[in-house]
Amino acid sequence: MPYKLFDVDKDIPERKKHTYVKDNADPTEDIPACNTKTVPGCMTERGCAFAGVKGVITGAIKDVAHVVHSPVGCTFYGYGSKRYPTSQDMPDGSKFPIENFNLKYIVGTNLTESDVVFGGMKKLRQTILETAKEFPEANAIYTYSTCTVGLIGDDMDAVAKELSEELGKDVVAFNAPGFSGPTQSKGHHVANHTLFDNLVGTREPLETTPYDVNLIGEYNIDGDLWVIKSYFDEMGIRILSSFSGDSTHDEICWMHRAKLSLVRCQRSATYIADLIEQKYGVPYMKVDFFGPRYCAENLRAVGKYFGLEDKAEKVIESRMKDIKPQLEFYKEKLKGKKVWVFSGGPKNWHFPRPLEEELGMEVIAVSTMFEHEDGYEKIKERVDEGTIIFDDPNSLEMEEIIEKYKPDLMLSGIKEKYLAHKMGVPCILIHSYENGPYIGFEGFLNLTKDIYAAVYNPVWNMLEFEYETEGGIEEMSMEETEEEVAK
Amino acid sequence: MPYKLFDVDKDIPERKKHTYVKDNADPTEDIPACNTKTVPGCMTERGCAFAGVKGVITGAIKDVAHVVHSPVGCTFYGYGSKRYPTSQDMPDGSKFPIENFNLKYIVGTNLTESDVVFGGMKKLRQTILETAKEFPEANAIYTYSTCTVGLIGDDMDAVAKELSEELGKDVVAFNAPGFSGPTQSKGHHVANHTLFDNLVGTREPLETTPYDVNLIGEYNIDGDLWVIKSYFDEMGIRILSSFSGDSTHDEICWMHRAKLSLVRCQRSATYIADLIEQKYGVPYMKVDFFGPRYCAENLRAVGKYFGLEDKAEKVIESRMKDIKPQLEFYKEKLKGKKVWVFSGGPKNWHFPRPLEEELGMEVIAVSTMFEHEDGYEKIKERVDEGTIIFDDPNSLEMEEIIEKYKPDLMLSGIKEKYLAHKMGVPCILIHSYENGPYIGFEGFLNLTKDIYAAVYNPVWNMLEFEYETEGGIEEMSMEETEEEVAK
Amino acid sequence: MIKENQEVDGLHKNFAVINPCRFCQPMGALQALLGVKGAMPLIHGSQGCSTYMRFQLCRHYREPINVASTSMSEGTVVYGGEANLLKALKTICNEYEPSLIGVTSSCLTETIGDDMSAIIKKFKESYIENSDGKCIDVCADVEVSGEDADNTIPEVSIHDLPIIPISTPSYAGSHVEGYDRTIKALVEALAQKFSENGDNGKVNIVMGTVSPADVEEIKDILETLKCGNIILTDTSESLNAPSTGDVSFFPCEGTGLDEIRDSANSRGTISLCKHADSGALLLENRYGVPSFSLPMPVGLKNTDEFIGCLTTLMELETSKKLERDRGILIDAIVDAHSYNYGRKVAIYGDPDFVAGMAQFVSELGMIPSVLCTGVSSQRFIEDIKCMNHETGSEPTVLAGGDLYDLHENIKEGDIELLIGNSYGVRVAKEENIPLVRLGFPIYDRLGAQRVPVLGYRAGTHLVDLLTNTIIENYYDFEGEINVP
Amino acid sequence: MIKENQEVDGLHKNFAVINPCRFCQPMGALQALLGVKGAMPLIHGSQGCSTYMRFQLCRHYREPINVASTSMSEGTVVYGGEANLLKALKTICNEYEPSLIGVTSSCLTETIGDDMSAIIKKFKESYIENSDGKCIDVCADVEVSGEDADNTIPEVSIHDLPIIPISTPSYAGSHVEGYDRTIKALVEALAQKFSENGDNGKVNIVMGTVSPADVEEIKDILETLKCGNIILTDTSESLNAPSTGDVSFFPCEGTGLDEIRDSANSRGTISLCKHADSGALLLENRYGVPSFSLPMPVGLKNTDEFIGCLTTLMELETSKKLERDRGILIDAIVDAHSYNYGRKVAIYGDPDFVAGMAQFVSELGMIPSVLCTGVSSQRFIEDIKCMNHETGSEPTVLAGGDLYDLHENIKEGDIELLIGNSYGVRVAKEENIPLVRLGFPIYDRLGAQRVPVLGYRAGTHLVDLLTNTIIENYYDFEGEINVP
Repeated sequence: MPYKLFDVDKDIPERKKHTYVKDNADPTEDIPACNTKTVPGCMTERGCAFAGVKGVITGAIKDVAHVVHSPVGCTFYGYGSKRYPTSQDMPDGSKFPIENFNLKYIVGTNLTESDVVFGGMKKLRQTILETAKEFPEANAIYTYSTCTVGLIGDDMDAVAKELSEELGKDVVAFNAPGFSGPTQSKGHHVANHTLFDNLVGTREPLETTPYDVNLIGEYNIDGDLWVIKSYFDEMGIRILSSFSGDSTHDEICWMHRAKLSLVRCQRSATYIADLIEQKYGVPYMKVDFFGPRYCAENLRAVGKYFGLEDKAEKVIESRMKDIKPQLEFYKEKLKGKKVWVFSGGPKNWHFPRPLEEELGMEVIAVSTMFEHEDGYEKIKERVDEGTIIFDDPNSLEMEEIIEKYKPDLMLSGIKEKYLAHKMGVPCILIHSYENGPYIGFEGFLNLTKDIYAAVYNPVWNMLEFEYETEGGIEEMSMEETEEEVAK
Repeated sequence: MPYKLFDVDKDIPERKKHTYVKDNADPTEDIPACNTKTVPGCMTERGCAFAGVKGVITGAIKDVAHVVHSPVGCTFYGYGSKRYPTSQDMPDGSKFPIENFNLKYIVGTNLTESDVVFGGMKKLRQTILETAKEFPEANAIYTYSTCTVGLIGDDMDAVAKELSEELGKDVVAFNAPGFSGPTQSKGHHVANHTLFDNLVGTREPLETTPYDVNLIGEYNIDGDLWVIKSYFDEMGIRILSSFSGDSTHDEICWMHRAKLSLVRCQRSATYIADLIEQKYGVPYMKVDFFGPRYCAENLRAVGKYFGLEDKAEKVIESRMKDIKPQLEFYKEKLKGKKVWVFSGGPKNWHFPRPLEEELGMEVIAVSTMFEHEDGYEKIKERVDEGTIIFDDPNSLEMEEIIEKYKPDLMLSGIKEKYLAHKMGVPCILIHSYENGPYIGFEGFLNLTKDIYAAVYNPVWNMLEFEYETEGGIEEMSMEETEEEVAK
Repeated sequence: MIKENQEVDGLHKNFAVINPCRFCQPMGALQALLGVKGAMPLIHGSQGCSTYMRFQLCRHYREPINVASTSMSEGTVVYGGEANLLKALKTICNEYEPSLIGVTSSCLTETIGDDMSAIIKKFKESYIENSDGKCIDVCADVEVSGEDADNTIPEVSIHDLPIIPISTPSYAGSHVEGYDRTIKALVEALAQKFSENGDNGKVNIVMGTVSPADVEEIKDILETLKCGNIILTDTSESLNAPSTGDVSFFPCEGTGLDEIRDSANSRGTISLCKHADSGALLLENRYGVPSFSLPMPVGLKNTDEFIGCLTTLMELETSKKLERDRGILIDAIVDAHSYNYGRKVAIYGDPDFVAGMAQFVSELGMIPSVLCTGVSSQRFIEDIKCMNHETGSEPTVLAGGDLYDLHENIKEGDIELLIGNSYGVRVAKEENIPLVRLGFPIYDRLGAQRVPVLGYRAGTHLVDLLTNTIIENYYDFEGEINVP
Repeated sequence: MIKENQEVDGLHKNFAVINPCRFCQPMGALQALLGVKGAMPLIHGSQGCSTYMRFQLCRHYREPINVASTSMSEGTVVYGGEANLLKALKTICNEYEPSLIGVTSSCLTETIGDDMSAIIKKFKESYIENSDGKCIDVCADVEVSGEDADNTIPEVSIHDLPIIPISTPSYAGSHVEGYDRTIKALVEALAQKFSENGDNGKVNIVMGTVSPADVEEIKDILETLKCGNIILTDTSESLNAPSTGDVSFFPCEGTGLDEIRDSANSRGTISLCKHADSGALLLENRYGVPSFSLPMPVGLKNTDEFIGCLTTLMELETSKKLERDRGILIDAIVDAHSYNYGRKVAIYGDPDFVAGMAQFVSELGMIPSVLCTGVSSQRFIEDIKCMNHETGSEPTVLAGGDLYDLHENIKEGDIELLIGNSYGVRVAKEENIPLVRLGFPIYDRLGAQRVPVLGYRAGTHLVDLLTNTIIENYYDFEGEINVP
C-alpha cells in the first residue's frame, strides 16, 4: 500500500490518494493523485489561474502594460508580484525608459456592481485606451480576465482585437478567470497558448545567428536568468528570446526563429516549446540548471548540440573550481540533516538530488501544489525509498509532517515559512529566494549558504529559557562574601 | 536705583549689581557688572577659556590639526564643537583633501596620573609627531593647554617651537587653561594674541588686490560667512583673510596685507584687528550684518570705503526686494510678541533693534554670559527703557524671568533651550542656529521664519487637555439612539 | 482641493485604476476575524482569493495566517456554490474545530448569487450528529468509510457553532467596508442583552484596521484607567505571536465569543475608526448601547478626544501615567518642532488613518499636502474639510484615488515626506522623498505588527520616527545638528 | 585579535588619542547623580567642566540639565579650592535646597590636591544655623546684609543634608569609573542596616550608564515579576520628563534617599554593568548583601541570565508576560535571520554595552568583527574572550581604543553595520556603512532617551531596528523583498 492517510486526515479520506511513500518496488505509475480539485475547506497553498498567467509568466516581461479586468482586489493582488527584476536593455540596443517597469505598475478596470449587471466591456475599452495614453512607452498591452469577468461573459478577445488596430500596438487578452482549473497551472497553460496563438511568428528578429536559443520557463527570479546568460555568453550561445524572464514583447513574437528551445521550468512552459516545435520545427530540450551536476550535464548537452563542447567544459571548470572547496565545507556541516521540499512544481525534482549528493542531506518529504503526473514521475525517480511525496498539502498535514518527521529544514514559500518558524524549523524561500540567485554553480552555493545559516541559526539553541545556577548562586555568592569579609 | 535683585537671589545679594533695568535718565556708565568671576555654586551658563580658544576661534580653520594637551575629557568636549562648516577650497585654488577636516578630528595627549606627577611635555611632543604623521595634509598643528597642564607647568611654547623646526610646519601653542579668566572670553583674547604673535606677518599672499579685506570675527556658523562673501563678491570686494570661518592657516599668516579689516564679532576678535592696525597700519571698521538695516548700513559703509557705493546699493536693493514683502507678513504676525535675547556676547546688541523694527517684537530682556563693558554699553544703547539687562544669569534667574515677564520667545543656546521648552516658551538657538544662516538679508528672513514657526507652534494651543462635551455627550448620543430606534 | 475619483477633471484618467490604494472587502473581513479567538475565516470563492490575501497578511505580519476557501472551480460555478460551501463547512468543522466560522463571500459567489445564509442554515439543519460528533451526511458527493471515523469530540458542538455569513462582494467598496460589515455581522449574530438594564461596566472599542501594537496600546490605556473593555476585535496577540514550538490554525488569543455576546451589555461603544461603526450603531439601535464614532486617536487632539469621550462615558478620572505620557508627547513635539515645521507631507492609506495622521502632522507643524485614500468616502472628505478649517491647511485630497494619482499629485508639489504602506516605495524612490512605512501592507521591513500609532505614548515614538526621518534626509550636516 | 591601546604594534599610534571614545570621570558621576531624586551635582573645578558636560547631556536628552560648579579660576587655584567649595555649598544650600549634594572632583582640583571630605566637614562643622535656617558665616568673603534674609526654611536642614564627596580625577579612568565610584559613594554614605537580619524583600539593581528607557524596561520587568526593588540610580523619569509648564533644577523623580539608605537591607544587588559593581561589593562586604555582576541584559542569553539570577535570588516564578516577550523575541530573531546572518558588525561604546551588544548580534547570526571601547578593561577583554569561545567569532578588540583606531580597523574589514553613538557618523559616512545610533551621546537624532536595549521586549525592537537597517541598506530591490 504505497498510499498513506495522514492522521489528521481521518475525516477527509479522499486525501489519501494524494500521499505516496516511495517504494522502489512500486510500478512507475504509482504516484500521488494530482492536478485535481482541492477539497473545499482544506487549507490549500494553491493559487488561482489568474496568478498563473500574470504572476508567473507575463509579469516578467519588461515592456508591457498589464490591465487586469477585475474588481479592485485582483488588481491589487496582482501588483508587485514575483521578484523578477528586469534590465532596461532592449533587443535593438536601446534602453527601456522605466526601470523595472514590470514591477512598478498594474492597471485595473475597477469593476463595480453596475459593471457586473451591465457588462464591463466598455470600461475595459476605456481603461486600455487610458493605459495606452499613460504609458506610451509600453510596447504592448496585456489584459486579463478574472472570476467576475468569466461569469459576466465579457468578450475580451473582441476588445483586444479592436484596440490592437486602433492603437497600432498589440493588445492581448488572457482568458483565465481565477476559478479555471484546479490550480494556477491552468493559468500557465492559458498563457502559453495565448502568447503562442497571438504573437509567435508575428515579428522577425533584427538579426539571427547559428547559436540562437529560446530560453523557456526561466523567469529570472532574483536574477537566475542572468546567471545562465553569463554561461551562454561565455559559450557563444545567444538567448534570442527569453520566455519570459527579463524578456520583451518582441522577443515572444520571434521565438519561431531560434535554432533550439531550452525548457527550464517544464511545468509552466513546455506547452509553448511543443507548439513552436510543432508549427515551426524548432526542436526543444528540457534542461535543469539547479545543482552543479545537473547544471554541468545540461551545459554539456547544450554545448554538444551546437558543437561547443569545449566552451561548455571551460565554463563548468572555472565555476567548479570556485565553489567546490566551499561546498565540501558545508557538506561536512549539513550531512544527515533532514529536509522537506515544498515547491510549486519542478523545483521539487530539481533540488532533492543536489541536496543529497552535494550536501549530504536527507530529503524526507517532497510536496507540490500544482505539479502534474509527469512531474511526480520525475520527483519519484529522484528521491530515495521511504520519501513521502504528497500533493497539495493542507496546513494540518504540514503540521503533522513537521511533528512526526522533524525535518531540520523546509524549502517552501512565504505562506508556509512562518508556520515552520513557529514550530522551530528553519525555512528557506524557494519560489523567490532568500539571498539568490540559486541557479547554476554560484547560485547553488548561495542556496547552500542560506541553508547552512538557517540550520545553524544560533537561536535554535536558545529556544528554552536556561539558567545555570552552578550549584546555587546564593550559596556561592555568600561564601565569597564571607571570605571577603573575613580578610 | 537702576539695579535689581531677582527674588530668587536674596541669598546671593552680590548678583544685584549684575542686573540692570534700563532707564533713559541713567548715565552711560550705568551697566551691569560683568566679566567678573561667577559666584561659586551659581548655575552659570559660562564656559571656560579653552572653549574660547578652540571652540570659538581656531576650530573654524579648515586645514589645521588640533592637539589638546589634556586628560581625555577636554579632548572629547573639544571634539565636534561649533557648527562651522568649511569648504575644501584653498587660497591657491587647490582642494583640501578632507571635507570638514576642522569638525572631523581632534587629537589629545590623554594625560594620566603619572603625567600629572612627572610632567607631560614628552607626551605632548610624541603626540604632535604622531599627529603630523597621521595627518600629513594638515598645514599646521595647534596645541592647547588645559587646566591640568596649566597647573603642572608644561612649557608648551618650547615644545611648539622645537617641533615647528623639526616638522617644517607651524606648531602653535595656545596657553589658556580652563581656569583662566572668568569666562571663555579670556580664551578669545589668548587666541587673538597667540595667532597675531606667532603667525601674522609670516607669509605673503599669492596676490593682492586693492579690494582686499580681512573679515574678522566671522566664524561661518551655518554658513553665515558665505552669505557675506556673496555680497562682497558682487561688490568686487575680496576676503583676503577670514578670521576664522572657513579660513586656512596661511590666511591668518598674511592678514597684515589687507587694505581694511572688518570686525564682525567685536567681543571675540577686535583684539587682533587692533594689533594689526597698530603694527601694520591696516585700519579696521566694526561691522554688523544682522538685520536688514544694519546690514545695508554696513555694506554701504564698506562700499564707501572702497568707492563701491553703487555696487553696495545694488546688492541691498536686490536682496530687499526679495525679503521685504515676506518680512511684512511676518511683522503683522509677530507684532508685540515679547522676546528675551540671551547670547554669548555681541548678538545681544545685534538683534534687539532688528527684532523690534522689522518684526515689531518687544525685547523685554537681554542677557549675556561673557560680554564686557563696551558690549553692555552697546546693548543698553539699543534697547528700550525698562528692558532688563543682566549678566551671567543663573538658572533660577532664568526661571524667574520667564515666570514673571512671560516672554513669547527666547533666543539662546541649547543648554537653556530645554528649560524654556519645559516652561512652555519656544526657544530659537542663536549661537548655532535652527535653520540658518541668520546673517544678512536672507539670513534675517530665515531667523524670522524660525521665530514665526516657534511662536505659532500649534502645540502651544494644546498644552492643556481639553475635551468639549457640548452639553454632555452621553445625553446627546442617547437621544439620537432613541430617535433611531423610534423610526 | 478635493479630487474624487472619476468625478474631477484634474485627474489624468477617469477609468483606469493604476496601482490601487485599497483592497477588496474580504480582506477587511479577514482583518477583523483574525482578532476573534478561535475563529476560522472561510472565503466562499475561488481559492486564489484566500491565497492572495494570506500572502499579503503573512508577509506583513510574518505570522502563519490561515484562511479556508471553498475552492470554487469551473464545474461548480455553473451549478452554484452550495455543494462547495457545505463541503467546506464540513471539512472545517471536522478538521479544525474552530469556535466560530466567518464565511465571507467574494466577487465570484456574489455574482452567481449564492444565498450563504440559506446554505449555512441547510448545513445546520441537515447536519446529523453521529455518534462521534462529526457531520458526515450533508455532502452527498463524499463517501465516508468506517475506518475513517474518529472519536475526537469537537470542542464546540456543531449545533452551537456560530457560522456567520458576511456579505463582502469584492466589486463594491473596499476592505474598510469589509471590516465594518464583519464587526457588524459578529455583533449582530452574537450580541445578547443579558438583562433589561444590565450594564457590564465595560466599554466596547471597535479598533478598525490597525496594527496589533495599536490594539496593545489601547488596551494599555484602558488598563491604566482601570476600564473594563471588550475589544472588537483584538489582534494584539494573534498577529504578533511568540515562537513557542507550536502552531495554531486560528487565533489562539483575541476577543472571546463571550465577550462579543456581552457587548450588548456595555456602557457604550467607541469606534476608533469612523468607517467601521456599523456594529456600534447596531448595538445602539438594537440594545441601546450608545455609540461614539471618533477620529483615529493619533497624536494629541485625537487622543484627547478619545480619552475625553472614554472618561466621560465611563465616569473615570484620567491616570497619572496617561498625563505623564501626554506631557512627554508635548515635550517631544516641542523639541522636534524646528526640524518639522513647514514640511510638506503626503499621506495615503485607509481613510481614518489618513485623516488621523493628517491631524497629527499638523500638530507637528507640518503641512499635510496630499492626502490619498482608495476609498471614496464623503465622511473622509468631511473630516479633512473640518481639519482644514481648524489648521488652515489646504491639502489636495484624493478620495477614491490610487497610488498613480498620488504620484501625479506629488510631482506637482514639493513633498518632503511620504507616509503610507510599502507600495509607496516606488513613488518615494522616483521622487527621492523619504517614506515612513505605516499602514498595511508593509512587506519590505520587519516588525510592522509592532509599530503602534495610537495614543500618546505611540505618538511620542511617532514624533521621534518622523522627525528622525526628516533629520536623516534634510539636516545631516556631517551628522551634527545644533552644536552651539 | 585583542589590541589594547599603547600596547600593541598593530596600532598606528602609541600616544595620541584621536576622537576619543570615552568621557572623563565626572561625566559618569553626573549620569549616576541625575537618577537620584533631589540630588544636585557639584563639580569642584573650572566651570568649563560643568558647562561642557551639561552641553553633552542636554543635547542627548533634550532636557534641561543642572550641574553646579565651584567656578575655580586663576586666583583661587593658587590658594586651593577651599573657599570656592565652601561658597558653592552655601550658594546651593540656600538657593536650590536640594536633598543631596554630590561633590565631584576634577583634574584641576585633584591636581591641586584639595581634600574635599575635609572641606565638606568644615562646611558642616562651621556651619551656623541662623534663625532662618540659612548658612551665612562660613564664607568669610561674603557680606550679607539684613535685607537679604529670607524666611523660607529649606526642606532639608543643612545639618542633615548629605553632602557626598566623590573623587573623580579626570586624568584617570573614564566616565565608567566615575559612575561606579558615584554609586559606591552613595551607598557608602547612606546605606544603613536597619536590623541585624533585616530583609526588605527587595533587590538592588545597579543600572550602569544606560538610557532612561532601559531603566523603565527593567522596572517593567520587575513589576511584572512583582519584585520589590531599589534602582541605583533611576533616571527613567528625570531624563525623559514631560512638559508640564514647570521646571525642576534637580531630578524631581528618581531613586529616593530612603531607598539608597534601605539598600543595605535588600536581599541582593544585581549590577547590570560589571564595571559598576563597586557599590554592590561594598554592600556585600559591609552588610552581607550578596552581589551579582551580570552582563548587560541585551538580547536572549544575557536577559536569561538576568532573569535567572533575579528569580533564583528572589525566589520568584517567571511571569507569563515575560515568557511571551521572550517568545516574541525568538520569533523576531528567527524571521530576521536570513537578512542578518553573516553580517559583520562593528560596535563601540562603554565596555558593558559593547560586550552585551556583541553577544546579541551573535545571537542574530551576525559576526561581531570590531569591538572598541575607550576603557582599557581586562574585565571587558575577558568577557569578549569568553563570548568568542562560545560563539566562535574572533573580533578585533580595541580596549582603550578611540574612534580613529575604530576607523582604521574598519577600513581593513568588510563591516556592514556600525553600532554606537553619534560620533561614529563620520566613520559611517566615509566608509558608507549604516550606523545604528545607540549609546551616549546621540545628538543628531531625537528621542535617544526613549530607545531601550535591555530585556526581551527591547530586544525585539532592537532586532527590528538592526534588521530594518540591514534591509534598507542591502536588500532594497525596488522596495520588494521575498515576494514569492
